[in-house]
Amino acid sequence: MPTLDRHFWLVIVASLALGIAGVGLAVAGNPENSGICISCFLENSAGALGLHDNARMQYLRPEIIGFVLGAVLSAGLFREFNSRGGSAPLVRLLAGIFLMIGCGVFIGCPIKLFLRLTAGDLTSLAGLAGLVAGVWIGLRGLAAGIHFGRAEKQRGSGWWIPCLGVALLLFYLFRPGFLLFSTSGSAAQHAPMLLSLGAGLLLGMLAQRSRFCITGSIRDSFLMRGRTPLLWGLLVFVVVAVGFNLFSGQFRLGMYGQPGAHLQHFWSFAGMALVGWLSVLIGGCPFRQLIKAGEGDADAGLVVIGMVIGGGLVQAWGLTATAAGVPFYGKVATLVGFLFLLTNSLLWRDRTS
Amino acid sequence: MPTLDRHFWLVIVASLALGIAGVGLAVAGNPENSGICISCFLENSAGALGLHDNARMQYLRPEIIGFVLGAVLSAGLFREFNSRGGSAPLVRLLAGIFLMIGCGVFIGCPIKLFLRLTAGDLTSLAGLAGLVAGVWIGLRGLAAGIHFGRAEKQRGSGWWIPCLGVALLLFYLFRPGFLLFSTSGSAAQHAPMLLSLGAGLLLGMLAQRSRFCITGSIRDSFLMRGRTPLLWGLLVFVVVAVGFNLFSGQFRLGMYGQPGAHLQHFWSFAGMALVGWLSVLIGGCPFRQLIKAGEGDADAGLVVIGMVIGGGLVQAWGLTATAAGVPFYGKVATLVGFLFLLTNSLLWRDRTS
Amino acid sequence: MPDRFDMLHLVGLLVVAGGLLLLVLTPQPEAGAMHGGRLDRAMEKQMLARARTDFLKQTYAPVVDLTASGEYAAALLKLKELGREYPGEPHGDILRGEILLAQQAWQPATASFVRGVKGNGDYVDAKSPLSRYESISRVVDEGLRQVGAQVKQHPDNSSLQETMRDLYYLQSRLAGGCE
Amino acid sequence: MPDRFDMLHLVGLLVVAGGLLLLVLTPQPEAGAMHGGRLDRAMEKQMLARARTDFLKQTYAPVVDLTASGEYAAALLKLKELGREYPGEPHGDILRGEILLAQQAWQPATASFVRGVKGNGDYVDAKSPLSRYESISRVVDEGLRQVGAQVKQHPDNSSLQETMRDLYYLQSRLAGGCE
Repeated sequence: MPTLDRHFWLVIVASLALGIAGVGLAVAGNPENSGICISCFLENSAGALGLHDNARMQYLRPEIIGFVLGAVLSAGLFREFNSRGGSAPLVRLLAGIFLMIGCGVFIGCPIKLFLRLTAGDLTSLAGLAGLVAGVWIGLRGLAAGIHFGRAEKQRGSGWWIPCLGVALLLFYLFRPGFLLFSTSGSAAQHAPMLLSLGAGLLLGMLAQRSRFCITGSIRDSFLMRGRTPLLWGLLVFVVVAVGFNLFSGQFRLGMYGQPGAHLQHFWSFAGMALVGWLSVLIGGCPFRQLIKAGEGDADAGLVVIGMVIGGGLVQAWGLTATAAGVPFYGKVATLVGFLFLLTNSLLWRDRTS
Repeated sequence: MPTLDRHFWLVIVASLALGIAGVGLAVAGNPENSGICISCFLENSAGALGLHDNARMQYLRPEIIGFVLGAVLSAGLFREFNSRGGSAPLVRLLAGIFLMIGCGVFIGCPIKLFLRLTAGDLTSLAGLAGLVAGVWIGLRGLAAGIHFGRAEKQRGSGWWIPCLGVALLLFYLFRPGFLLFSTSGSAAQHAPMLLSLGAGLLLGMLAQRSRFCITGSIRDSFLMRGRTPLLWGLLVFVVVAVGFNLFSGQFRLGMYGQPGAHLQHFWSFAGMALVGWLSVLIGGCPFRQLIKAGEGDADAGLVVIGMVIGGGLVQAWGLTATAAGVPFYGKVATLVGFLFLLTNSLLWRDRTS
Repeated sequence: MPDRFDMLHLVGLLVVAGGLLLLVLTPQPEAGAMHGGRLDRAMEKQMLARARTDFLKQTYAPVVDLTASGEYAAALLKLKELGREYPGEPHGDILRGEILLAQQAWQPATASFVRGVKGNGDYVDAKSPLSRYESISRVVDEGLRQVGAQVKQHPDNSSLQETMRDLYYLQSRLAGGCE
Repeated sequence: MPDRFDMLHLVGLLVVAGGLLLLVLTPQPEAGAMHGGRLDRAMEKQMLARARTDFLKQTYAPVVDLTASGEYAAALLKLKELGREYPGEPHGDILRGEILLAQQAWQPATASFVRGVKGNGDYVDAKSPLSRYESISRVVDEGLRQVGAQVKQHPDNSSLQETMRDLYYLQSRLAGGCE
């Protein structure tokens, strides 16, 4: 058992809220099993900004804006905003693109992995195995001395992602003519505006306070066995989500005919392994990167921008898996992602110690 | 007169080549007055990658690939490749986006400004005045202590833009199904493949050796009056381009009915002022940023990625001017660009000295 | 202490912000349909989608008529002809699927629906003007029952297994989720 | 000296690179028109463009026929009717321009061509199937001569000046350059 201090209870509350919102937003109108999914939402948002032209995947998801601005608010209130940057910025940007490729090949970010699992989608088990394996490999790398260099205090860097968040909020509220909104497809499914935005803000604040992170939970479980609050948070999240899915009739156990899933288990494994490995090296899962960017971390901000670009590219290039399976170029991109990781592991290893 | 050393003659040769290629590639098939235009080419390339859906502006311009890879080759041959990064990365990425906005509002990068001017397009004079004014303001800022922080040696950063260049070259040669190529509009106009690629490689190598830079030429002229080789290079470029334009019958003096030009002189001035100011603060015009990225400068690499994103956004959001003038959101974006510059000038000023 | 440089920049910020406000508040002559030459993009997209739907309806009307009057062979022939003119058009696959379904040819019907849905996801949308949600649901429900039973009898039949995969694909698409 | 960690990563690089090579060299069953569910994008775009052109030709055929037989008033009426159904469609503006041109109404013809070209640049393309390069060139040459002379006589006439601006716009577009 971990110590039952303030941080423990913060994690539990954040996980509870995430579980309720993750299922609840889908009940309220978001796509099936996608009440919260960073990668789906970023693909939708990139499409709304015109960065891809899949007319069924264009919607500026207010949850994303809420996550960033919620973290800004919370970090501001509790004096944890810290403008910093300069740690392997270009590599992080590219890592953001590959995060989206890995998520696209699996169909969903690590949060959605658990939402799929708790709705009875057994195909997500391959992804879970991949995620755990990826985190484990990443941890071995960190232990062997891979380090992207220390971030420095940069007074002028950390404010720009919060500014972009405000700009996107203005876009969402005033809807300039160039924004695209799908009228069909999964991007046309969305919970009521204020509910989405409010849930995003609340979760952003809670996640900033509690440092909630899916890959971080798995990493800490490896490092500290059961003594990390994050693992308990993950368990709470799973239990709440299963309960809510059963209650709302969205639970359907099985391997076939699941929404937003495919049967190429090897590639589900590989996609999530890529995400897990990348996340450990850059210090957090896609969701956590949004929160850190809101706290003034310009390096996480570059990951976020990379994820937005990635959201455009995976759709524009057709890299994302569909129910029919993983497309050829999606497989190629996943393998290129592993080459990227292996090369960086060699390049950034500190051999002095 | 500057000293007539080896560097002087390198600059003269590079300028000569740039003048010939700048007019010659338009004669060979590139759009009118756009034999070389970094912003047009990046807008075309962003479109080819699917980052905007203007079906008349999608072509992966091999000149761009040539510039980067030529610089890599030359820097490798002469042992000037130096992997570095970490100087205000996120700000540079955003600066890249605003560079494309300024260029879009004027219609063309600083190189195309001179190509338009040397083809007799008098509307470009407003842009020239803006560019000079922008460089002057930027210089005053540098003198007052604005500094984006020193770049550090980062072994794993500088290789990724060269890798992206190689990837794009493979894309260009093998044309995967997701690449888009316009069949109409200015992106359907292009010089023969190998000519474009060869000219790009050659110019990339010469520009790397000579440090050719449009805004750098103007900056050095302010700083050193006539003693800088870059100013003489710029003059050679102008003389050669005027001569070639006259010779090939492309010279047509006038204010009206010019290709790719508009009559809103205030906004031509403002767009190029934005570009000049930004370029001085980030150390080089859009062309120079491509070359520096090829030399291993990951910070310039982030500017390049910012310019690619910007190339997508200016088209997707309709920010670029057309012959009809500057659209509303283009004006808004230009003013936001000045807000960005003014804020950064205050944030990044070193007040200790 | 802000010096002259800082003051100049603060004044600059105020001036530019004021200009921005002025610009935004001034009514735009070009407002409405046009933004600097390109149509308002949302409207442009709508127009295209609408033109496309109308075009499909016009072009494939003979097929629909022939199918309605039970002349399946003639309808399939007409589809083949249109397929040469518009290769890969998913609407043709969907109509072919409906004809094959009417002829009780489960396996080719399913395959044809799969091609159509892969080409254009609007067919599994409940709300789209192109929607075939109802008929595809029927294919899946009936198909899983019938073909499922056959697969149990002939577990080695690879073409039956492929049809099962197709049916699972359609079931997945009908179930929704992020694509 | 590379240690065990480095060796593992080098082996990993080789294995993944080998896998990539194998993947690229294996013939893809889904190759050709389909890539993972979406049509090959270039083909998809071509299809859409072609469907659009065909649709425009079909839909606006009555207007073209009426214009050809000199029934300009009826043609303009039909255009108005179609404009209600497809608001902002640039093809209508181009056809209206041609009718007005045939009626020697320079100023409204020019304005109509400008709207059409702003909506779709293909009309000033020499090669496009929708090209009106020839007729727009004629408008510009004639217009600059005629309206230019009128402007010299009435330098204060703002509507003439606007037409001059429109003509310069069309001239600029015909001259090409990066858009």
